[in-house]
Amino acid sequence: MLDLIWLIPLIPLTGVLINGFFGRRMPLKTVGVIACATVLIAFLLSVGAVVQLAGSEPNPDGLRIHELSLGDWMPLDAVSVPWEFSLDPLGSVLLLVVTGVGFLIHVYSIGYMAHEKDYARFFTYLNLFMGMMLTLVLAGNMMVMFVGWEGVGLCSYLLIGFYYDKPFDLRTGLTCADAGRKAFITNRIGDFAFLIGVLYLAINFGTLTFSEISERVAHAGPGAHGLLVGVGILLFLGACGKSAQIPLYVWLPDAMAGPTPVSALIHAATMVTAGVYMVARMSALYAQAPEAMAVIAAVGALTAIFAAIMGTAATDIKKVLAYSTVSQLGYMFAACGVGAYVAGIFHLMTHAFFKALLFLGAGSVIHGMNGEQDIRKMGGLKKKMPRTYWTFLVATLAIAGIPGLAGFFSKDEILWGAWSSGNKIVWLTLAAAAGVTAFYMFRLVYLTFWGTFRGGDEAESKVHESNSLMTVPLMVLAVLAAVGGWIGIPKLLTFGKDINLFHHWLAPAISLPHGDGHGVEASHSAGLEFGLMAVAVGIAVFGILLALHVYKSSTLPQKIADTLGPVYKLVRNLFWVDELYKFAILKPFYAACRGFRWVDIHVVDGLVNGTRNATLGLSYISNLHDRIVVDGLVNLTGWVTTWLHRMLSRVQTGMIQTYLSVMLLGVFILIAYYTLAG
Amino acid sequence: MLTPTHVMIFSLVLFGVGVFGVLTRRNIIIVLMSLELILNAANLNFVAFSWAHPSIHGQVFALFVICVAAGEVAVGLAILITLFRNRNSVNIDEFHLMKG
Amino acid sequence: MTEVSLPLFLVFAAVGVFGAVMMVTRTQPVHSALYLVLTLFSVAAIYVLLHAEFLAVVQILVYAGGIMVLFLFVIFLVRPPVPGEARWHGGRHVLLSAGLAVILACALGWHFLESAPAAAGNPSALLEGGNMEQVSMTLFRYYILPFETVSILLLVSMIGAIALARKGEGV
Amino acid sequence: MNPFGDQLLNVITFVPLAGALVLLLLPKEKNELVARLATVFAGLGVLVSLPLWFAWQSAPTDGHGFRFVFESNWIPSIGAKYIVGVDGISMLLVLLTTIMGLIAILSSWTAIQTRVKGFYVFMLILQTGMIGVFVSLDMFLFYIFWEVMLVPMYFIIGIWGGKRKLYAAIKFFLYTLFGSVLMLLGIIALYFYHEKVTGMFTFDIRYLQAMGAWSGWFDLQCWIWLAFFLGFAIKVPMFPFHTWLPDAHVEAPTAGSVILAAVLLKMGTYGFVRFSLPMMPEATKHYLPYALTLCVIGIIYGAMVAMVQKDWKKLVAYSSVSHLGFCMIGIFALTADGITGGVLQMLNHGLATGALFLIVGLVYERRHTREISEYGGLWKVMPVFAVLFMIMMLSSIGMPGIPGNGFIGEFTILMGVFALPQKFWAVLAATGIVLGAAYMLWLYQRTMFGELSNEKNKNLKDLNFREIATLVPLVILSFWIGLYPKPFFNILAEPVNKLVAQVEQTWQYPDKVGKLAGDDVLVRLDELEEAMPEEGNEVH
Repeated sequence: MLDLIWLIPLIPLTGVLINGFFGRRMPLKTVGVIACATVLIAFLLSVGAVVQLAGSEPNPDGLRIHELSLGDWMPLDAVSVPWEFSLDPLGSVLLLVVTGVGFLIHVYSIGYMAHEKDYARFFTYLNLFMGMMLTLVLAGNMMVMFVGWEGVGLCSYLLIGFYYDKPFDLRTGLTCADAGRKAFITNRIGDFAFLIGVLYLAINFGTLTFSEISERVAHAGPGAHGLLVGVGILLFLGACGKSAQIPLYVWLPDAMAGPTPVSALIHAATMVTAGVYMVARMSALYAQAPEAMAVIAAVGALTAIFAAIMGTAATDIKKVLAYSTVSQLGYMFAACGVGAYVAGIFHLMTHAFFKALLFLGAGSVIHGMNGEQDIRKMGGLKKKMPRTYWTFLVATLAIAGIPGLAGFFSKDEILWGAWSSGNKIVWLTLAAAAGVTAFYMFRLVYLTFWGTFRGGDEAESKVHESNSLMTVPLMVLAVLAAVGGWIGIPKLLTFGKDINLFHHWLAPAISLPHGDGHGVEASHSAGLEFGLMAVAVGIAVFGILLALHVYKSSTLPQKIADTLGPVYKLVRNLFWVDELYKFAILKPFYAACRGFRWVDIHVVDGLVNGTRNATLGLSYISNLHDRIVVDGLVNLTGWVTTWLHRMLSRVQTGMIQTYLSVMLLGVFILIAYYTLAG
Repeated sequence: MLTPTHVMIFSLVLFGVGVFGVLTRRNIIIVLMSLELILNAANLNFVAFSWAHPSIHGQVFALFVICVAAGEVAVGLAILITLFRNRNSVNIDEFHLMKG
Repeated sequence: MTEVSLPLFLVFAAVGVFGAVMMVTRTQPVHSALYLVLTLFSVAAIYVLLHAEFLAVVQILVYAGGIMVLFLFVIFLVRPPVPGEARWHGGRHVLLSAGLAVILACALGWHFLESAPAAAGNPSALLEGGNMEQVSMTLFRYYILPFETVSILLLVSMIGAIALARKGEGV
Repeated sequence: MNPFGDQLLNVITFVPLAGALVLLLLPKEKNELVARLATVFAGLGVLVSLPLWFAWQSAPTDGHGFRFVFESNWIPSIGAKYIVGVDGISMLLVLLTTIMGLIAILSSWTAIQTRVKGFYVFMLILQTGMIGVFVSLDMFLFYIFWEVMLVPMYFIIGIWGGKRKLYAAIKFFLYTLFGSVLMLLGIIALYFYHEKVTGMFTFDIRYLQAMGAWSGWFDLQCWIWLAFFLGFAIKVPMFPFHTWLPDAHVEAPTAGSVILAAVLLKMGTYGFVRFSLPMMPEATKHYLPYALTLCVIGIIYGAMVAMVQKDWKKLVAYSSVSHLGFCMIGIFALTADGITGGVLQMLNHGLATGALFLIVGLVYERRHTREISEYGGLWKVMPVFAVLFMIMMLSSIGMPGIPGNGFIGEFTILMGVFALPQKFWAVLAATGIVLGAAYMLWLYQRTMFGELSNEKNKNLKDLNFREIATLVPLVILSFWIGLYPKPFFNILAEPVNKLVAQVEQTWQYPDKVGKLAGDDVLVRLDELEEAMPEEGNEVH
């Protein structure tokens, strides 16, 4: 089955073909079933492949990896790029998450999209996304990964713009199509850097296959250090685009323009984590470039706190979750940056569970509210939508880091990793972000499910719980969000027994900086670790209590907002980053474009037309010259000739003998001349 | 003693008379005859030099001249007959269509 | 022979000049033609003196016998001149023409007489094997192409003459 | 495999011309028959060109890498011969030409309603001219085909064009003629210099390419290179010689635009590959920084100007400027990857931009306007059209995998350019990828997305079978090149490696060149003799 891993991406793509060609003529149910079935098959294949991988013999480095080449794709001179797929522990985690969560979301979508006209189009895109995401995960080299990388970007673009004729954000005037384009272009900017990094790698190491890169980078020697740092940062910039990190995070909040299952699948669970996955994949490279890792840690931590703060003021249920996603992605990057890759990937997995659940829950709320997304118009939905509420609450507790739930284990591992790597500032930032996260998540829960309904009676009467096609996936995900963390339980909590399956499974796929003893494994003292864990939980609980306290009162939030004044305004307007980009980059860019167009018409083409006009002018002058000077000369010749003719025609008597006389006279003159001349 | 100079002088006289006739007579027939005179003058010179050098080539040339003269006379006279038929005259000054 | 020839030459020359002058000055073309024949005969005689016997014979046969007969035919074909009709162009023209003829002849004489060979060479070269044979050998050895050309020329003039003189349309 | 033997290229070249002659015999008013018959002949052209691909591996080469060579005396007094032959580069371009020619003719069935017969006759003559340019191995013959091509295109724009057709046609004609006259000067200079050194008057490209190995004619080489450069750069078109292109594209009928974009623009790039680089490598290297600068400016500038166009066709035209800048920068990288990528990108651009012009043509036929603001929300009424447009747009912006051909070209080019010691060329060129996505998506959004607000668009018909049939081959080819480009790489490897070797022959001796400059006589006689083919080509 391991040799069939290339089939895993292809199966959803067959779904694309079937639904793409015939979807409009098929019954809705068939479309949905085909779409889900392909993903399910992919999931089963994945499980089989992972099981087989687990049972295979590890290579001398202790790594279980299966590589597969389907033949040449781009046999270039500098580097030959085959169609390569590979499966290793790192990929297997993603593989299972993507297919598993993906399948649940597909099922959910059947219910969620039931009323949509473009049902087939939606599932076509969704299947295409699955195919591309699985290509990305299973890629054996950077270019195959890039196919998936760009492909998921494309699907993201298409799905964000799914309601291509609808407006999205009235404040900024953005339409759904605009949001999709924004996502794509922002991603492209990241990809630009990514591609440059790939070029550097290819030129300097002559390969793009992950395993070979790891090997050659490890033996690159100190001369390549600067290069590796540069490449590391360039690749990370690509990851920034895909995973919505500062400075390229701006597209993700707007990506909420897409249907909610899309937000859950693409913009929470899978695609946005591709950047983290890529960084983890390149861990061998980053091991040689600690400076690049420092950059990653810094950016990740900064994004985590920054996005979390923005999440506190958002009023759109999905946007809150979007900022939360950005923030959590920051966590993962920070983990990678401090060398706690396993923790990062662990968090990636748990985050996929609880964030998908949150989004799907939000989708259920929106569905039940008949499209309303503003949390200020919700409240008290606990009773109306109990299943949604309870699952949502589990996810909220998980993301807040309440012990026992999935998010707790992963978040704690990251924090411990940050502390033990010596990056105390990173730890502090992440811990603060955890508190803010707890605050805005409970703010969300409070405003949505607790308290009283604020949307008016008429709207209230229409609120309804979603059908089981939607709630069953919620429940499955809730279970995962609750217990999914236990496979990565730290040694500390198992009384010294090392049953951290996740860590054992993943660690061989990761390379850490040499002589760097501060990986997650190196625990200085159990007491310190336990203390830090307690601090983190304490911060989270403080955030929760603060939120409960603030939003219990109906006036306090407004009062706080007034007190904070400009600060609140700043947060409310998302630090004016979009506006900054608009005025600092987009406006000048468009102005330059228009300037170039002006130059093109008036200068470049102007020169051409100027040449034409000059030629025409010269022609006019030359025409005048012709008529006056040249024609004048011709006419003058004519006049002279006429005059001469008049003079000379008198000589022509018509008498042959006269002519003869003259001729003979000429003969005489000639003879005389020759005689005299000698 | 007969020298080429004598012959040349004689031919010059014939030439001069011929030229005079060509230039002055109105009757085309006589003009043509004067032309023959000029040609004979030329032939005399050929023969004289042929005799003086001595070389037979001069005589051959004279022969050619006689042939050309015969052709010329034939055509000239044919033209003359045509002219006469049209104009009923052989006076050269009645044919001045080339007057400018 | 050379001793004898000078007086003979002078006699023939005198006859020739006389005939030429008479030819030019006669009113009636018939008379002119007869005087021309006289001149041609004297020229033929001079040819004989100059060892050009063949040419002399041709002169008589072609000129006196052929060309002159042609002239006479034409003279009889066309209207004879009305008596009293002007023989010449205007008097001034005659004078000018006479002057021109004289100075032209003088110029030619002046130019060429100087360079004329002082005396004849040995004429035996012309006579070896007979003059006629000499002429024909030269003609057919060196001048065969001009010879043929001239025959074409004669043919052409003959056809031309017939075409021109023929009565009828298209002339 | 190849039923025509060594006549194959003659058949390929002159089948369209024969078709034109047959069309001339038809009565004027039978428009439908004319269109169908023209399509049949164009299809026949594709069929006879297929042996190029299928018999490629088995065909023998002539020792210079050319296959299917046919040689015959033509004008012996000046040494001009009728020689045709193809290497991997020109073979692919010939196939592109025949296929795009068929598609262009197929797309004109309903678009052309006036003077139908003349149109198809011109299209077929144009086809012969274009194929002739690619297969000529004699510069004299090449020049003749080069000019032959110009005339039908002039008429196609000038007769069946839009509102400002005369302006555009004359601009096109004069501009390119100006370039080709300079090129002619270059050809003549090469011809005489070759004679001066070897004593042999010849226009045979294979002989003239040996000149690249000579040293000691650097100064002359530079002048000739500049003459060629202007000729080809105008054709490509490279910044700043591009302004004829938007006008010509906008005014030309759809089929004209398709041919113009897909094939005619390739003439310039092909010229660089076939002449400038192998014959004048030293001059190429001398002017390299300037040429690369123009390429980069073209990429960025073309994209930025495209960004703010209001006219659909003009936007695509400017995108051509940008994409051709990409092709050229790859070629001027002078590395194997760069040149391979440049040639591949020529094909990709032909497919993608050809398809984009077809797409504009399809809506233009329905609405008779090219103003982007007139459209919007077309996805609702024309979903099939929208999907095909999407795929070709993705091809144009270099999306890997879907369909991926543009990406293959761009990546290969970037890889080639990146091998240069100065990395900034590649970095600057790569910005084109971002900008390309920006203007193309913006175009797509404005036309396909949004509300279907314009009343006139509400009843637009989706594509019919014939229209789909014009686009689908391009989509399939795009996917093929995008997912399995190996055959193309294999075909290109041989000519490209030969070209790189030719260019690098004197690469090592730049200062030696300087010292020998001005020395007119042959310096490296031994190398010259090796480079010369066995049989002489003396003029009698």
